[in-house]
Amino acid sequence: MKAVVVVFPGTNRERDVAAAIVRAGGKAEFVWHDETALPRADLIVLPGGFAHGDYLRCGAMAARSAVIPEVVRRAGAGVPVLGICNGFQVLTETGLLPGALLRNAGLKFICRDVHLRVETARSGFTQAYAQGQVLRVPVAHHDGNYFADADTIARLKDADRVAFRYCGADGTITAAANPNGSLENIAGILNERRNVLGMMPHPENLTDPAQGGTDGLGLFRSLVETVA
Amino acid sequence: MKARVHITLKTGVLDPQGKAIGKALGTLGFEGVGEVRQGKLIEIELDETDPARAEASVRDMCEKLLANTVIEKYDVELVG
Amino acid sequence: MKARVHITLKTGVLDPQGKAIGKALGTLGFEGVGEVRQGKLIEIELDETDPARAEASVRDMCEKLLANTVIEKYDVELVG
Amino acid sequence: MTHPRTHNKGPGEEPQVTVEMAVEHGLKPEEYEKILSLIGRVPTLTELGIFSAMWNEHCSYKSSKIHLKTLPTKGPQVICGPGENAGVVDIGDGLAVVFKMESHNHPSFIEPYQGAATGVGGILRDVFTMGARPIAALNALRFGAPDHPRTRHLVAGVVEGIGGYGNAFGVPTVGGEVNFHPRYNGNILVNAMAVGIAPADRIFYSAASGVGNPIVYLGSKTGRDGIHGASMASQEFDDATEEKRPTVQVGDPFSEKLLLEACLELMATDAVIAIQDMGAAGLTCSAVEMGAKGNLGVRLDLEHVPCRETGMTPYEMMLSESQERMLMVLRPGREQVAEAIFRKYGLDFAVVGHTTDDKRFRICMNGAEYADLPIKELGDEAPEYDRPWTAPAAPAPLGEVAPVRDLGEALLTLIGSPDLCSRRWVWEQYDHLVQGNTLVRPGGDAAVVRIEGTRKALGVTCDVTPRYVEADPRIGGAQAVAETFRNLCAVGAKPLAITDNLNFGNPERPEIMGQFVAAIRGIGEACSALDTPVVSGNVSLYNETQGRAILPTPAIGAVGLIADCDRIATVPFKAEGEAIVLIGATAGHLGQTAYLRDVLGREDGPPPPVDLAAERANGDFVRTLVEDGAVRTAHDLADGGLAVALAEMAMASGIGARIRTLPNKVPAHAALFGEDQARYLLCVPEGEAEGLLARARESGIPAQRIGSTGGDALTVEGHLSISVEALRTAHESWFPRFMDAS
Ligand SMILES: Nc1ncnc2c1ncn2[C@@H]1O[C@H](COP(=O)(O)OP(=O)(O)O)[C@@H](O)[C@H]1O
Ligand SMILES: [Mg+2]
Repeated sequence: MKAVVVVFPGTNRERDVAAAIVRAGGKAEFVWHDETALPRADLIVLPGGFAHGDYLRCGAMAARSAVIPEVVRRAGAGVPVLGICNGFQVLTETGLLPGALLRNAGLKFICRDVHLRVETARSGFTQAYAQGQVLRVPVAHHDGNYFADADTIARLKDADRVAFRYCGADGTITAAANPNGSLENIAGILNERRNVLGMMPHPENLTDPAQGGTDGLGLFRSLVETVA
Repeated sequence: MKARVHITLKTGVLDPQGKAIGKALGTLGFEGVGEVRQGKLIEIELDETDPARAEASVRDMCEKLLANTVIEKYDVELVG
Repeated sequence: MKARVHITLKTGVLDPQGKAIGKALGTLGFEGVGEVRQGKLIEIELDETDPARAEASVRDMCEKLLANTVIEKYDVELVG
Repeated sequence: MTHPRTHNKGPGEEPQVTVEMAVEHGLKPEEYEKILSLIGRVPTLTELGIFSAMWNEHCSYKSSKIHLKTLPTKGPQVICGPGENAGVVDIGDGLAVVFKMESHNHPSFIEPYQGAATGVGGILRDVFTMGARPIAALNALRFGAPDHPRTRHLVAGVVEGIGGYGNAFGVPTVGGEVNFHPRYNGNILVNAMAVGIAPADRIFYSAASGVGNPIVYLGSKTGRDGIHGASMASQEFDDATEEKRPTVQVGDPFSEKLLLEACLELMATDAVIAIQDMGAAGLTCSAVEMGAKGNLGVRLDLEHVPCRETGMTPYEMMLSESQERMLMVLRPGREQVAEAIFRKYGLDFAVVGHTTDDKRFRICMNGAEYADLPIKELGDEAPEYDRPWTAPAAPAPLGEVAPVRDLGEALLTLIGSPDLCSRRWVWEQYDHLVQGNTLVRPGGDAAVVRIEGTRKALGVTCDVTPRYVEADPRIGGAQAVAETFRNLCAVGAKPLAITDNLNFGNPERPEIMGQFVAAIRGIGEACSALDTPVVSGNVSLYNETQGRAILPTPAIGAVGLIADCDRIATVPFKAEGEAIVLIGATAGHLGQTAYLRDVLGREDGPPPPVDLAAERANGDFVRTLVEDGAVRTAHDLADGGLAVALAEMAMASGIGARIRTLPNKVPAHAALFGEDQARYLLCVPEGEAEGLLARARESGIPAQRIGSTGGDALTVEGHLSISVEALRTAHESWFPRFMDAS
């Protein structure tokens, strides 16, 4: 599987995600945000970081980059697009995913491990997991508070498009397990076609026993298997 | 010519910052404080001297970049 | 009564956000854009009905919490 | 200070310099006399500004130089010691680790968010200026008493500022310290450390070479930020400071991240001859240093300097402390290569001068000359003082200490106290995982970060116990180094070298100077004994408010090497039923302990003695066990002694412990809370305990089996039993509760 990782000025987790892709058996190539064409890719990744300093609104300026129209076109053609953290924010700003990510309810940046419940295994990103499986992966963000209007939330749920929810270690969805105030503990969502995933947590940072866990690896394995 | 853009969250969109400010004001002993909302103020110097054209251009900036109309609304004011 | 507070960086203080916004507007093809500064807009609902007292109270809020007077200045406007 | 704002009409428009103006610039009348005789005339205003920047304490180290010279700085591992932007140490595989710690105390007190943020920015720049990619950041923070009205605001702002900068820049902030003490009420300490990795044969230095080579300005534009911040850092605070306040510098981590990428990309070409970041007194210090180190002159033409504000004078440009800026000397003809890279990242790039052969420092603007000074003398002839000092009095012996009735209560008090409670509230605001190489996260002894592309990892830590230094500066200085050594050994890292950040009061007072001299002596002795030379550092003096000095705080940052990242020890108990072994001798020293202060309300007695030979032997022993794979659980004993260390291991794992034997001939409270140095706790599976003790005996290392892991409580038979849950609640509550209260 060959992934293209888009790098914006201020992106800072591009190497982390590339390493995770390699661990899962894929290859990764970086592309600078001002390219208007993309090489052939089985996966496009919008990685974590602070594109354009997160100034104005997280992801806002990155979503207006030269490379984005091509990302949107490829997504429309069915290429999987993964947005992690800042990448998720960019995806909502481009309109590829609905809703917005607001300032964390506690107002502080949060870096810690959280538990995620896999809400659907029905996607190229999550098929290596079982529905209901509980993962431990870190979050590291200031603006991860998922918001969308009631209709949108209903649509997401009806179409099984919520990919991950924040949960307790036993998989229960509680307010205490919600690190940032996201509506319905939503941590990640899919587009209608299920080939675009945006998620706040960082599966790429727990893909190696030395990092203290490998729960995040399944996501990248899923992608490698989908393509193979 | 200078434009002042106010960007605020639409009603119904949760405003964690405004909420926190409201709470902090209460703790500081300010009484009779109702809802607090936090928005952005963006001031832009423009070469354009025609007010109508200036305003149109700034509105365009809002639509294209400054505001996320999924959650935000904006108003434009020309000053000086 | 409602108060609108504008909080802006003092002149001379670097505004990285404004700088980045200005650059992004340029990239999007907007021409004739000079300096861009970003500030905060805070809207506060108040029970107080006396304008003078309302304004004094909001100024006090600015000094104590809303503005970081080391680098920011503020102005208060009463609306409605 | 009032800043004379002239318009750019030429040097003739600058006001005539007088001795009073020199004094306003922080120079002493006799220092001004020295300037007059050095240049044989009255300096121009721009020249006065340049002298004041070069000759203030912050840049010239005039009070500390002669003492710093006594520190050990050499070793086979050292590639570059103090004197450059950061120290460089060989770690094999063709790689070097580059690190330094620096203070941003005064700016952080004035504007905590921006002060701390720009402090982080400054130290990161020091590291990547040498050609290294930063892979870890740490911070040592000291605040006033928790109940002081400004403390909460300062803690909130400083922590947010450190996170705000480091998180966006993309460096994991993996460690540090936080202490509270009333002596920091009016003068907090914010010491930031950065660690980077570079190819050992591609280190970049600041000495210019070659005549007529272009000097280029890179990064962000120049504004009137922090004009005379460097001078401010060398003055005591008083009530008038508020008015004298210069424009606060605002950090832009986004520009810094771009500057990092652009610099590393350019350094991979052959274009760079020399590089220097613009820190305190930006353009002045960087340009003078590049020229003076290279035995060359420098001419700057300021009309080319990218400015953010209009009408900036040469005086202002030379003293501006705008952030995220660099100066480079390029190989002639490589300007286009460099400019293309910087433009790609949207950064400013301008040729602002060139090197000359006359060893003069010439500042021109639009053809008019504003300064013409001898460049070597600006640095070399800076005043150097051997300030009078008095030897610190020996601390009075500790009198009788009656034990408290409830040792369990005492333990709960300690682990829930401001200085020993969990710092989770702090480090959860720092992205400590970005880059994906954090193997041991904050909350343990040293943090561990993997070195990409190798099996190796680095242990990093920073430590000092100011109350020990206050009681006995020499022992306290040595103890700080010893504690970093211990934290590194506890994770299995071989200590390589240290950086120091010496925060003291007013050096013009002999008793403060005495503390400084003694602490340096202690640091030097420990560095020699433990083979950890000083490779970089920073001195921050005049940390006083209204004539009262801070606690002497020589913060030590240390880096150690782990050869195999699978062989690391960590704090949490790994399993039930493991044997717990105490390494090192316990005498039950109670003077200056956390127990004495936080439980008994006393701050007296001498600090624990530091036996450097024992530190060395015990540390080497523990590290060897970790390297051999014999031990995976280790924790050093520090504040709060044995009981606190046990509690930390239990809390980190959720597994309890039963302690059956305490070190004998020592009263129970002293055995549990005494802060004897050079001690560790290790755990091994039951069946391996005898072997471990035998190995210790053979090596002459004091070792004692004290109990076993297991259960859900920490029990010391006959003395205390507390559930791990209750320990955790006590440990985790203080910080969030303190910060949430208003
Ligand atoms: N300001 C800080 N930033 C990040 N981590 C911190 C900070 N302060 C303390 N820590 C972490 O909390 C843990 C406990 O700190 P400390 O009590 O000083 O440890 P030790 O006694 O082992 O030196 C360490 O892992 C340390 O790195
Ligand atoms: Mg320790």
